[in-house]
Amino acid sequence: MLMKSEKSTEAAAVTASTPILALDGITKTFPGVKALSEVSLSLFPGQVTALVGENGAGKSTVVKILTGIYQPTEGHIIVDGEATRFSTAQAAADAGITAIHQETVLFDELSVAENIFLGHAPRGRFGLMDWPEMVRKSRAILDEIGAEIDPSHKLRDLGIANKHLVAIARALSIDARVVIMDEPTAALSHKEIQELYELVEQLKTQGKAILFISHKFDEIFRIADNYTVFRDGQFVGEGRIAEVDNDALVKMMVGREVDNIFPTRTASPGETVLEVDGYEHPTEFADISFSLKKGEILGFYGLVGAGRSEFMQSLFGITKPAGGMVKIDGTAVSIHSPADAVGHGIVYVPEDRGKQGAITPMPIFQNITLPSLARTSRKGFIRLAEEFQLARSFTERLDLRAASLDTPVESLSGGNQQKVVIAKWLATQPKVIILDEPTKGIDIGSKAAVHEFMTELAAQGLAVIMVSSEIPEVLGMSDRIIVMREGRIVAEVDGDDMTPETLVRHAAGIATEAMEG
Amino acid sequence: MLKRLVTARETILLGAIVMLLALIATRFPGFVAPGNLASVFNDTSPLILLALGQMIVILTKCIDLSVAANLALTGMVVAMLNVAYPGVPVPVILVIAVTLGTIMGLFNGLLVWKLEIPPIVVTLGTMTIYRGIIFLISEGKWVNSHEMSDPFKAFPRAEVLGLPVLSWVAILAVVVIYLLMTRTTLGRAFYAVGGNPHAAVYAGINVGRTQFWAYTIAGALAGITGYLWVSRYAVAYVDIAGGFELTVVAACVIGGVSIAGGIGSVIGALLGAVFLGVINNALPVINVSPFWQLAISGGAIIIAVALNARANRTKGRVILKRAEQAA
Amino acid sequence: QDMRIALVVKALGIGFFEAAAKGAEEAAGELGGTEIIYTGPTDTTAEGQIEVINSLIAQGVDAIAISANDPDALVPALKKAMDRGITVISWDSGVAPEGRMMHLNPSSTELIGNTILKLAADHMPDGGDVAILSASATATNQNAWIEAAKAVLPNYPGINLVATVYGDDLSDKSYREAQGLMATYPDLKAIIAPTTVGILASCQAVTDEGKIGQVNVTGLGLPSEMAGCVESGATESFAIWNPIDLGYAATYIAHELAAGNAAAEPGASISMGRIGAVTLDDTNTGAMSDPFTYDASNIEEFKSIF
Amino acid sequence: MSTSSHFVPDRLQSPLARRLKSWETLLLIVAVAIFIANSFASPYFLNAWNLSDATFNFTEKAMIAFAMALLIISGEIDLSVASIIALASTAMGAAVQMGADTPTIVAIGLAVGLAAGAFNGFLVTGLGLPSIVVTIGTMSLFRGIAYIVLGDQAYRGYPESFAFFGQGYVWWVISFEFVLFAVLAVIYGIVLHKTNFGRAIFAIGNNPTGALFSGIRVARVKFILFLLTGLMAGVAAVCLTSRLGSTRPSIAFGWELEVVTMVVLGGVNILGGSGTIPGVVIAAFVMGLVTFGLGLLNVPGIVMSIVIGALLISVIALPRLWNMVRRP
Ligand SMILES: Nc1ncnc2c1ncn2[C@@H]1O[C@H](COP(=O)(O)OP(=O)(O)OP(=O)(O)O)[C@@H](O)[C@H]1O
Ligand SMILES: Nc1ncnc2c1ncn2[C@@H]1O[C@H](COP(=O)(O)OP(=O)(O)OP(=O)(O)O)[C@@H](O)[C@H]1O
Ligand SMILES: [Mg+2]
Ligand SMILES: [Mg+2]
Repeated sequence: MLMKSEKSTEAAAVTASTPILALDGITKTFPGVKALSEVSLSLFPGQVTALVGENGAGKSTVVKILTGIYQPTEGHIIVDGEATRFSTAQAAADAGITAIHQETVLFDELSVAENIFLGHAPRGRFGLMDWPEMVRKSRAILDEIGAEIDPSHKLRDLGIANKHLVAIARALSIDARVVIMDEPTAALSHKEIQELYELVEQLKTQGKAILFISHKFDEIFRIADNYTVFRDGQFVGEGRIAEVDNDALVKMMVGREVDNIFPTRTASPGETVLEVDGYEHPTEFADISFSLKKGEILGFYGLVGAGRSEFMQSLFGITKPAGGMVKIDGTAVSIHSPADAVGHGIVYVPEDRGKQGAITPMPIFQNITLPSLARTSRKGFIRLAEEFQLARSFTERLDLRAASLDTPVESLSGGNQQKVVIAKWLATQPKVIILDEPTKGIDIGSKAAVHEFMTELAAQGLAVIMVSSEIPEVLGMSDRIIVMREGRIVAEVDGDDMTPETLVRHAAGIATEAMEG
Repeated sequence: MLKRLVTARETILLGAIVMLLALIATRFPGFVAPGNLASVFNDTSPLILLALGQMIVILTKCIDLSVAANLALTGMVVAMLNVAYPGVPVPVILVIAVTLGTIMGLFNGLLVWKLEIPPIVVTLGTMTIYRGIIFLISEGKWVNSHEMSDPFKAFPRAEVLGLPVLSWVAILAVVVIYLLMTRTTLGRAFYAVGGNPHAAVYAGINVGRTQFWAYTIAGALAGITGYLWVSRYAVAYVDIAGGFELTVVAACVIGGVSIAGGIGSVIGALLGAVFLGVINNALPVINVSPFWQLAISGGAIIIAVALNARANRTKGRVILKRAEQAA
Repeated sequence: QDMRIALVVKALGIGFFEAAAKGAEEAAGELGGTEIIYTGPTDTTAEGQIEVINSLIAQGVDAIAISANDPDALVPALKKAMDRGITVISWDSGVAPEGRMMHLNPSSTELIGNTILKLAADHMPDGGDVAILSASATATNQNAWIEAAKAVLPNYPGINLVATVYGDDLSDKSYREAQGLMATYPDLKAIIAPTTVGILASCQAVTDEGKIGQVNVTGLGLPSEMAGCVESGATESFAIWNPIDLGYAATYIAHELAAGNAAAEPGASISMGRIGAVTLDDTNTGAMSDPFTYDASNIEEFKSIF
Repeated sequence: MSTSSHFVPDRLQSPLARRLKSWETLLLIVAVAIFIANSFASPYFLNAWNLSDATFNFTEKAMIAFAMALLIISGEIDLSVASIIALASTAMGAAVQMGADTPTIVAIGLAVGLAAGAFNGFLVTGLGLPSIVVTIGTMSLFRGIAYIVLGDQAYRGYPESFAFFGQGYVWWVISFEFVLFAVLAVIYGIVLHKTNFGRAIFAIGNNPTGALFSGIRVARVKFILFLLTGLMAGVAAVCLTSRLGSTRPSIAFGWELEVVTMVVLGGVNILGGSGTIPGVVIAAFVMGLVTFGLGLLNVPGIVMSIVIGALLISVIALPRLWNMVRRP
């Protein structure tokens, strides 16, 4: 770790101008966790500062402190040279700080205009809210970011990408000097990401200070001026982005060298385990047919919102398909619930770990044994010793880090939570494992572990389906790739066809047009 | 604009009420005479007042089972006050009733906000406590009509523009709460807190404090209803409005207020209360055995919930182009 | 003190029973060496009374005199009390014969039935529609009186009983039922409410509808509570027996039985102190006295007494 | 795979240590304190027959509370239980009028309980409606049906042998109801804490979506819990009807809130996800002891309910208040 003195010299090198906003020795403790330990950070007008760090490094915690959602345990926020603290989100907004948070934090039942202006709505006579004015202003902001959304619609009628645009509009509706973006591109499509970049440029020219958080390095190198690195809640270093390269940044983040190379594997697929034929749903997907062999990793690529998760969840028995057939080991099976799917050896590691993947308030061992309780019990009666034994065998295999097996899953970091979910499914000895965005929001170190593990599973003869929106990941891990667009399979590529260009073309629907044109 | 104010659900409910009235009219035309409708409305006014308060509380993902006990305690206190000091003028009584009700609501709200005790537990507890306090202060005795002063009893009955004051209070409350809910920051905060408490924090809304305000408003409404109730029925005793809390919740639910919070409207709660009021008033009139009353209102609640759930079912998103066009 | 008598009422806080408790204390004073435990549930439920009975059994009281919320449901609990050597009588609202040693009716059922109808008929020289507003549908005494009233209906030509409704002894429900009656039967001439809650609520409803003089409210009520109604003219007259006497008599009888001074058997005559003696019929039931009618002429005198 | 595996212990705290710090321990202390206070307050308290009589104050409600505890832990609630009692009791009474014998009567009571539970279960799991409002509706509906059938009448004339369930004694002062209560407590304790089914209930209560995604048949489990709750209301109906020897539509009025109070006082999280049967058992005793002790002093029932209400809030509030005072 860098010393304090080094930090200050580096900071001096960053810029001559004074920061609009700075964090000074901020510490934040949660019961049992020290999320931040005396970190500092400076933001300058007209510049983008990238905040990078592994999962759980404390990036979002900093955002929450800056926006008044959390109060620091120690330390101060310095605005215009004055030490202060924000006791509510309102106080932060009043100080000119606005944020696009990592989660979309909006209200489905309220109108778009209200979502944008809740908390700072324009007032009319008698201090009552002025609806027409609010709608008018909302429309202006939405137009500005190029979003075609009717401000009087209810938010719940919007798609996920439009919701993110509303979140962005909300952030812009506050006349801010500091704009914070916590992984803003995670849910956006390629086109929208480009528009976001333009917006950032525009904000820069308006002299606003921008804090940009992302796990995507290409993005960081493209738009950031400065960087700040956190590791395990501690400040590690900062500097100008132009003076650093990819490897150096990664090294600062994880504290060691990481070869960002996907594990090499020799695919030796066995016989066919899974066949899907003509799967369809009234509104979400249609004509899904493919097959999967033992020991194979099948990638599913598509833009966010292509309907991959919906199809996988339908295959897993969550939503009812309108038609289609599934065969396991050559025999047709009917799957009406996840319990049926598990019974037939199909398991699903969902995208949303906290809600769908784990029962987070329950202990680790109970989460792991939940789907395989039949094996650790006699006639329906639980046997604790066997339960612990089963849990232990898988947590050891996955190198889980936890205080004990009876601590609740919610106390674990994201990566370790993902390990619990995977362990839970491996314990059922499945034939097919579906991993939906298995490394989404997971830091580089844990990511490599997950990849390595997937490779091993395939080598052991498990059939793996991996849904991913990250091109390097799909390309690096898959034996074969299916591309989906608007609920349909548009291509299946393997071998030398597996290039970023083909994937993007198919996913965006350019391929066919190009051929026709 | 109009479309947003009157959702389909409320139109359906209004239609149901009109149909119900038409049906009753075929058997007993006198029921739909304006005079009688006014008296049905007057009779429903206490339910409307309480349903408005309950709606706000439910919107914030809470529930208030203590409203009826609050009403009864406030009613008893003002009745005993009237007996002890018959000279105290009605406006003072009103202020006292509202204050008392507010304090009780505030107490619920504090327990929910500051100690984070689940709302149903808090109000289950305070419900029995408030009722018990009535017994303690009254020693179980009733305050009867002849003990109350005439002005005390006259207030809810006094007619203004052909309608009793009781009805006017309900109408006033509907208007005020409507403005509160649609045109003030606090009103929108109720929706925000119930719709997505997590996001509310990010929008600078203090969830606990908003819930606290919801309870306080519900308490104030229960307080004023407490005075109106005892003066209208000219009696106060421990058990008045016993079990009424569930009728109030039922009115909200029939009116389309989602028990999960975040969804509901003033017009909905009003119509829900009126619907129950019409049923309660009509059954004896059209000679339906009083023994059927309970089962009928139970059936109405179940049907209303089922219909509301259907209306609220999220359409899900449409990925397929074909389906999008069809939709 | 050597004898403890429990006076169990339908629910605490009802004026009628408070008056009865006064009478019980009076009897205890007269008898000497007697302690009265005045108790009951807070709402008129059988389950509530059973819990009260259980705790009285546990305390080993000498006698229980109960006005029952349900004639049947209390039987097992009261049987248990008798098995443990406790004298059990019912008064006002009775218990099925196997659950008590005797029952003291405030008056004879037939007489009450006739009285409530007569009170209405007396002010309807031309006949017309009347309706009955009762307490809860499970109240035995109410039902018996209503039956008795119906039985003598033919003696009152021109009087037409159009409906019987239930206000559950809740004032708001009773009020609404009374309003419903007036709406349904525009020609209604009288509402008969043989319950103190119902008569008050009906009176209020008639007053609020502006139908004083048109609809006469009558039935059973307490002078202290009814004074206003008589004054306003909503009620011409009503009847009641003296609840103080009733509490007095019940206590006196319970004492006599528990002390072994008398036995509860058909034909027996048991002393009721200053009131006289009650003679039991073959269901071990006796009547205390005739109901007494109150109107504008005597209400002033009684309203401060009970 | 990784070679330097970290050692993760099974447990940090022994189960005994955890139990000592639990809600049940706190509640048990309260129960013992009330017991001691009662024996000082009234000379009639420490008497075998009196204590036996006192158990009737809570045994029937507690039977329902066991099933209700499971239901609440799973994140649902049933407010119609008291009305199910009325409905089941009415059906039993009707059967008596038709000359049914004791086994038939009991079977009918239980069957009606099951059917009512199934109806609730269908509305909640089949149609996906929120249980709190559904059961507010069926609460009126079920009792309403009892009123339609019975009106102002009562059913009586239950056979002699039927009296055993609510009035019979198994041995000395030990009543049949108390034995049934104890047996059910053990069964429910085992089901909740020692079986896969119980584990599924906790999982569902903590995170229904997560449970579904873990292969648990969430709707089926919830349906079974509604069935069980209905069945227990049927059992309570048999006991109560037998104890009263007659049926009125107003039977067991208002019991639903007492049952819920018992469950919550027993430390079950009203929002679902946690709770224990031993907690509910102790809560049943606490409520029974408070009502009986105060009853012996001839304190009116409503004052007892203030005590229960205050107890309910304070046992939850005190630890939190304590934390608030201690921390800053
Ligand atoms: N409310 C909370 N209670 C307890 N611990 C928390 C809480 N919020 C965050 N933490 C912990 O604080 C640490 C920092 O979390 P934070 O969300 O800031 O990480 P991050 O850098 O944003 O990670 P990611 O890249 O995954 O978004 C983590 O160990 C996390 O578990
Ligand atoms: N309109 C929407 N409203 C709310 N949530 C949405 C909406 N659209 C998508 N989501 C949720 O956002 C997350 C991301 O959805 P995503 O766009 O990945 O859908 P998908 O069909 O899984 O697409 P993909 O092909 O990328 O997997 C999912 O959990 C999804 O349920
Ligand atoms: Mg983060
Ligand atoms: Mg997805």
